[in-house]
Amino acid sequence: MTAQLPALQVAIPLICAPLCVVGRSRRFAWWLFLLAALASLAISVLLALRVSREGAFSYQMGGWTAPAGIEWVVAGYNVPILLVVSAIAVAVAVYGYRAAGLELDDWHTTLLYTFLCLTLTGLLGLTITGDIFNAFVFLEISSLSTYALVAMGRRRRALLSSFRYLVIGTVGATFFVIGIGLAYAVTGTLNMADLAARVGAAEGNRALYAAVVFMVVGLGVKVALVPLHAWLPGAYAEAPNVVSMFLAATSTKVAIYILTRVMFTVFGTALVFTALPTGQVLLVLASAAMILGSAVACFQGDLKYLLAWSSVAQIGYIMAGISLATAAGVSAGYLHIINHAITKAAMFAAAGLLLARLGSVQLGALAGLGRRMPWTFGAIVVAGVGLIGLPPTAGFVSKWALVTALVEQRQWLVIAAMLVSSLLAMVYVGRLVEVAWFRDPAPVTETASPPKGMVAVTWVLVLLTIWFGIDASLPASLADSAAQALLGGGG
Amino acid sequence: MILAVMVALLVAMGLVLARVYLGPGRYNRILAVNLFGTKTVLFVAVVGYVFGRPEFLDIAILYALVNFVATIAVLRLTHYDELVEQHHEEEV
Amino acid sequence: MSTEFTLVAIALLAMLTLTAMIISRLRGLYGAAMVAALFSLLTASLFVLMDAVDVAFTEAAVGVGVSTVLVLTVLALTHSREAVTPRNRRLPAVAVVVAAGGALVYASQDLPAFGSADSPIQTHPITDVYLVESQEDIGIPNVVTEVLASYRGLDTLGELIVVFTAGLTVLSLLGTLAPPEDCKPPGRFHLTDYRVIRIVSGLLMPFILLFALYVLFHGDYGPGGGFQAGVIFASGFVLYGLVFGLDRAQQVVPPRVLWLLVSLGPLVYAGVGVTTMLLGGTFLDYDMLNQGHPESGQHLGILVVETAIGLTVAAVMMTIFFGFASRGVTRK
Amino acid sequence: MIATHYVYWVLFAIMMIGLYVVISHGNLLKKLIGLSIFQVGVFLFYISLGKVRGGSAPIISPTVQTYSHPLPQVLILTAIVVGVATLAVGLGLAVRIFETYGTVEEDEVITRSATDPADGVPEDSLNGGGGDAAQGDEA
Amino acid sequence: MHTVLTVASGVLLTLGSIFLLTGAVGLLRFPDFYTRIHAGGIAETVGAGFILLGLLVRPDDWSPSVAVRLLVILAFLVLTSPTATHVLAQAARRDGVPVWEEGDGPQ
Repeated sequence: MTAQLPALQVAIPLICAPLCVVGRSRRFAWWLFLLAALASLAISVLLALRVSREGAFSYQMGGWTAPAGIEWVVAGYNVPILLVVSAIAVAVAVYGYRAAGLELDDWHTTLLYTFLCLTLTGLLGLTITGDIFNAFVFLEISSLSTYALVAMGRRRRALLSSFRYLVIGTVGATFFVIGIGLAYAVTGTLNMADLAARVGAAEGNRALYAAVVFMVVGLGVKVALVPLHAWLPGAYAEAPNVVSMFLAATSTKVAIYILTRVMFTVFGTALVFTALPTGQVLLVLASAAMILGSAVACFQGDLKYLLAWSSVAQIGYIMAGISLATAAGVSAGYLHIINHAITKAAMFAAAGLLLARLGSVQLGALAGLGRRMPWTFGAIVVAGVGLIGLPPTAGFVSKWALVTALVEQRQWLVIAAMLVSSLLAMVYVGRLVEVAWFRDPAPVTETASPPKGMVAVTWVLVLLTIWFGIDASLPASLADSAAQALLGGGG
Repeated sequence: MILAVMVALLVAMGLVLARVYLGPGRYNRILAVNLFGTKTVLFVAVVGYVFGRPEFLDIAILYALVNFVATIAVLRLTHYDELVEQHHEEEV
Repeated sequence: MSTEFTLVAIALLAMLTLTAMIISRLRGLYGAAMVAALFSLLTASLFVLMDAVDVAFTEAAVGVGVSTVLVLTVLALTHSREAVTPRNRRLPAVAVVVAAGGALVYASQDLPAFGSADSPIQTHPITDVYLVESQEDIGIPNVVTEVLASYRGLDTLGELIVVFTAGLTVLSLLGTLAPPEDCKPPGRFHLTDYRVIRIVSGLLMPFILLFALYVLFHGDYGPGGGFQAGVIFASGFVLYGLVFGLDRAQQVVPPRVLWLLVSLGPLVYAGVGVTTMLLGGTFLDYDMLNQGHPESGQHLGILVVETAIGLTVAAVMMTIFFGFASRGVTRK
Repeated sequence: MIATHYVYWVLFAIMMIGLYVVISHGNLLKKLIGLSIFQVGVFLFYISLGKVRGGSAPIISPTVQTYSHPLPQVLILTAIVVGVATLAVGLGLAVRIFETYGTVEEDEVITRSATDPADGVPEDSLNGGGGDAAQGDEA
Repeated sequence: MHTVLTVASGVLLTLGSIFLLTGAVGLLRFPDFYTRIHAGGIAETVGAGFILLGLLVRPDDWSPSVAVRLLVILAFLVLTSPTATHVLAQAARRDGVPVWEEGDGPQ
């Protein structure tokens, strides 16, 4: 039965989605989403164990051998992503049990879980597939369900955010398709491994160069790399909080993964980083993202917008590591993917607690509440320390790895940008502290204390960031094997 | 011979295209698009003959069908307001 | 033969470019939408010319049948007239277009010549797998159906999920299933003065539904398949709803049933995959459905899968249409 | 070069016209129309990659020797369906935006969003109760 | 027999093409909606009928399945095309689309 695990990884959430609709009950849909998330987590753990035991393996869909049929590949480079996505899904499921109902009516809550199942399907499929067009299909499943989720936000601005995301996202996806088409025209195949083998034979082909550019730009939109980040703040901040938590932790991370997969294992470092100046360009953009994201975050009056902009900066860190194209750099990037996913999920979870109690996360509404809600604000501060990258949090570990990798390559300017960004992060986290503890309490009609499940999930995530800050052996070993699998050559 | 028909169809398509561009108003455009649809039906049928696979006439059938439904839909949906009013008048 | 092709292709491409430019220049959205319908018809003709009959079939159903009708419906709902585009938007647009277009033209220098038989695509070993070996492994003349439903059956499952998601999203946004209490559809709007339409539509209805079934089951031998059949089936009901009133169409297919049908397709499709897994194959390995006769297993699998697609597509298209159309009624 | 690549260039031009419409126009519906032109250009590009001169549709028949490649056609079938699904979602959003803001011009939506103090307040009804807000704006 | 059919097919196809072209020219040149729908609608249906019949009697490539399909298309066009133009004209009249009279400029 273990041979079937890769298919089940995606098939279970996929089947749960229509079942949610058939059930037509909020409670039933929640159970299905929880089931899908738990099953995905269990399967991804089993897959991770198998990969660490036997190395990479593939699964032939429909029984057709690879280039003719679609192939799924499980290897060191996608195991960490599968684990992160399904673990966050479990956290979101538990957290959402009470949180979703706070913002949505019964009918939309049912749909919310259906769309979450679909997003999970899309993200997991995107991560596990070894066929580039299949990746596009899963990308669209996750994007389309994400547009629906964002549009469910309580404020009417959510509709505009969703629409902008739809237009920008579709243009990005179409760029990706153009890239696939150009690569297909030159190689005649869509299978990633087969493509990698044939790309070498077509050296110096200009269509292939353009294919790389179109794919990087198209996926750059999904990654929200500056200057293609315009959709991100609105989408994260206006979505219902459960959705923000899930998306901020997973969707851009999966996009970064597929970008690295395309760059390293499909086209190869020789083409992407030696023949083309991709590395330098991405490093410049990553540095710009770090500074811009953190700087704009400092001026936000709404906690969720602040967190969304900080995501833009954190994506810059991850991309900086990956665009070094060295083992240390890619490993640091992966480490930061894992750590930032947990930290951001914790942050949005804490914001959700505030939303549950106050109905708003405008900074003005939070004034002086630090003493009245020590646990909630404690979580925010600890996670915030993680965003700045100070010990003893996980953020420190991955930033340290990143700095080491950058020093190795003598990228002093990027290090300077990182430093500036971290200082700015200190400013926006400091501003939260200042608002919460050093201002006069605003007259707030506080509702009952937030549901226990939500608090528990928040603190589990917060403690996880601390644990990974003290003992980083698990994420570090995952990240190292990912870097090894990516740079070891061959899809 | 069939090629000549094809050329005639293409020329006619071009003329209809000009009418769609010029309008004026929605009715001229609906009419022109409807007629363009008929020409596409014929074009698809004729292409089948020219390229030696006339069995693909199914496509032409579908075009004819869609063309009709779309015309009705456009007329119906863009005139909801009037239809509503008219209906009320009849009831009174 | 070859020169004929070139001439016709050039004529069609010229008209296509012209229509695209007209669309971008037309201020009035109504006119733009109508020209877009024309654009889609021209595209479909080009698909036929380039031997993509199945794609032309879909484009006919989707481009004219679905897209245009939806866009025009929304135009009617939003009473939209385009404002003048501010100049500050033009410069970035031109920059992006020049950069992307330049990259494409640069790339085209190393693209294989159009129509060449020795391009990497044509010489790749999978070409033989699809065009020759498939006839022994599966034995269905329409290779596009084989590749779609079997070799790349997973993509098609994904496509079905996308359709499912779109249907749900429209429901979530426009909420036909739970319409707000205060604006019930007033009902009884018929095209009463158009007796001709009622008679002709009545005559056509059975034919349309029959044609949908034909397209579904004939997809193995000619252009067509589940998706196209679903759209045709839906268009039959849409016609019924247009002519005899939305409420009566909704009586024939109540929302609750529609709802079930929407989810049934993905369940059946994924169910086939799970079944083949239980029978010992991989996901969607139809060989397993008939042990000993992989070929008939493939036939069965493809048939079931195509039917599942047809069901869900028809249901989703109807959902979307009713969603938009009843919006028009409830807004009053 | 011209004789062998003209099809690609025309299709690139069509893609770029679509892309230009998406970026330069502020009307949400026009953006969606532009998006579909952009996508159709890409679809045609794929199909043109699979075409073989003198070939025929890939439906096996004893009278035909050369066939165009079926794979691009399969991919584009999928992509067309994805495209129309996206269009439907986009149109649904546009209708809701019109009902809550009273316009489908992006710039106007943004101005109303920025100037309206009520914008920070959650919408009461999720099921289209926002139609009233639109009238409020215009009054 | 073969020659007779070929000639007949040629004549029908030529007639059909002429009708289509005149219809299209009329659609473009006539001054108002009603005259245009007259030119387009009628010439179109007749032209399409002739072309389909011309294809039908063509002796090369003849096969029953193709003939049946051609007849279905023909029946379909004859049924739907006049219906659509009829409804269109009626809707236009009710909507108050102006009628061109002698002396008016082109619309």
